[in-house]
Amino acid sequence: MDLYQITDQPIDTVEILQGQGEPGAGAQVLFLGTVRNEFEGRASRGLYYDVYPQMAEAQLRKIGEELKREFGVLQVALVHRIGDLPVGAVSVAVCVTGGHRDETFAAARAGIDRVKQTVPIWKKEHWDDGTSAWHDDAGSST
Amino acid sequence: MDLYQITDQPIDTVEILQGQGEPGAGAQVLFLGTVRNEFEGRASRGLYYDVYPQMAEAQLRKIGEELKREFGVLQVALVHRIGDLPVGAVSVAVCVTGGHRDETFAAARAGIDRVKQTVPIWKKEHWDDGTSAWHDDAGSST
Amino acid sequence: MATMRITVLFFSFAADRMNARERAYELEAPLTVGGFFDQSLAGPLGEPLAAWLFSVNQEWVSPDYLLQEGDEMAVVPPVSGG
Amino acid sequence: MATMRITVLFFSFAADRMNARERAYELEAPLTVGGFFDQSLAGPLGEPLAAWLFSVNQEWVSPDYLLQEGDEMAVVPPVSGG
Repeated sequence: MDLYQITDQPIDTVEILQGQGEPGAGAQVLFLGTVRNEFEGRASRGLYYDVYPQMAEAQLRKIGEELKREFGVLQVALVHRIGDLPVGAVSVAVCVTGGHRDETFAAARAGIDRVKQTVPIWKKEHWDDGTSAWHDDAGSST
Repeated sequence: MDLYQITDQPIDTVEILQGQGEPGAGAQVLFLGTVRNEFEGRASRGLYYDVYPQMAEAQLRKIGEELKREFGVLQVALVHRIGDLPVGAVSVAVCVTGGHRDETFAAARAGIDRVKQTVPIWKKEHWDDGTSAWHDDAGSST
Repeated sequence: MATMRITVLFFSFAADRMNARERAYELEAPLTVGGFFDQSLAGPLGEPLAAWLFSVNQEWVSPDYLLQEGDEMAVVPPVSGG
Repeated sequence: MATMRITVLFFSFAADRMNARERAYELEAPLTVGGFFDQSLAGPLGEPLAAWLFSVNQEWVSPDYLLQEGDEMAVVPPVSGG
């Protein structure tokens, strides 16, 4: 079953994996992005994710349909968590089921790249020194 | 925790995912190989996997150490199930945890390729017509 | 000249700079997204038009889109999900 | 000439053709893996030396490895896991 979801709850990877099953499937690739304890060498306590929910879910669905069409894979799940996330939490899950590993790996990789490039979600770093700053904010003083 | 295992039991993907966690991790890639319902266009009921257990586990460990050294990833799990497996069953799991998605995807892909190319495991196809044949058996009549 | 009412959504640091996640505007038609940006948003947002993406009613639009009564427009900073 | 006893493991279709997964051999030293193959295995296995890999005591060996008393040798068909 395809799944495209923005959620403020922990991402249930078990449910995502179990929701995917096709008789013609030979390969499944699950990518999980987790909150790191540093960014570009600077210590971090975690991230806050802002989202434009309706556009983001529509964009996840659009990416999934592209992946199935371009790579010929069978099923796609794209889930992004938003809100405040501590270090180690899963922020994004991409799960692709396909016939063979070539197209399944390629689609999963394209999937996470497109999620990061095109879905209206923004992250704010909670630095370990107590300050916070949005990523890609050219006008930020921190 | 690194994990290198040959098992005749169902592969527990939840345990594999949960066993991997590193404060510096930002990416996790899980590849699952599942038994397909056909091979090269011919309908199949499932597979039987034979194994040289001690050499296979040693080779899984060798591959995992290569992946960590070559790609700089943090943790690796390589698990292969053997015995009789029905269509849809997970036969092999590769799980790699790394700092970023580039090296984590690359290591997971190299991991499954090397498992397939170098671990002493052999599969016999149970064709839907009731016959069986080992893969890569040049002398096979079926 | 016709008056139109639109809603504008702000996200991430655009919301911080506007001190709002949503604002209602009453504007004189005809007016493009780009014209509206120059007139009402460029100052508080502090960065030029090229620094932002825009959507209307949840579809991406270019700055020459002509705003319509009831539109939901959004000012979208460079995305950074994942 | 010294006599040595070795164990040989067979997997996959090698096991089918030998009708055994394991056999004990009593051989006259010195003898290489390749020599032993030509003498005792080439016939029943039905394919030339180049079609197989060999291990001794769970390490890969070339056909010129000299077999030793107590060795566990394996005849390894092309692998096909995954």
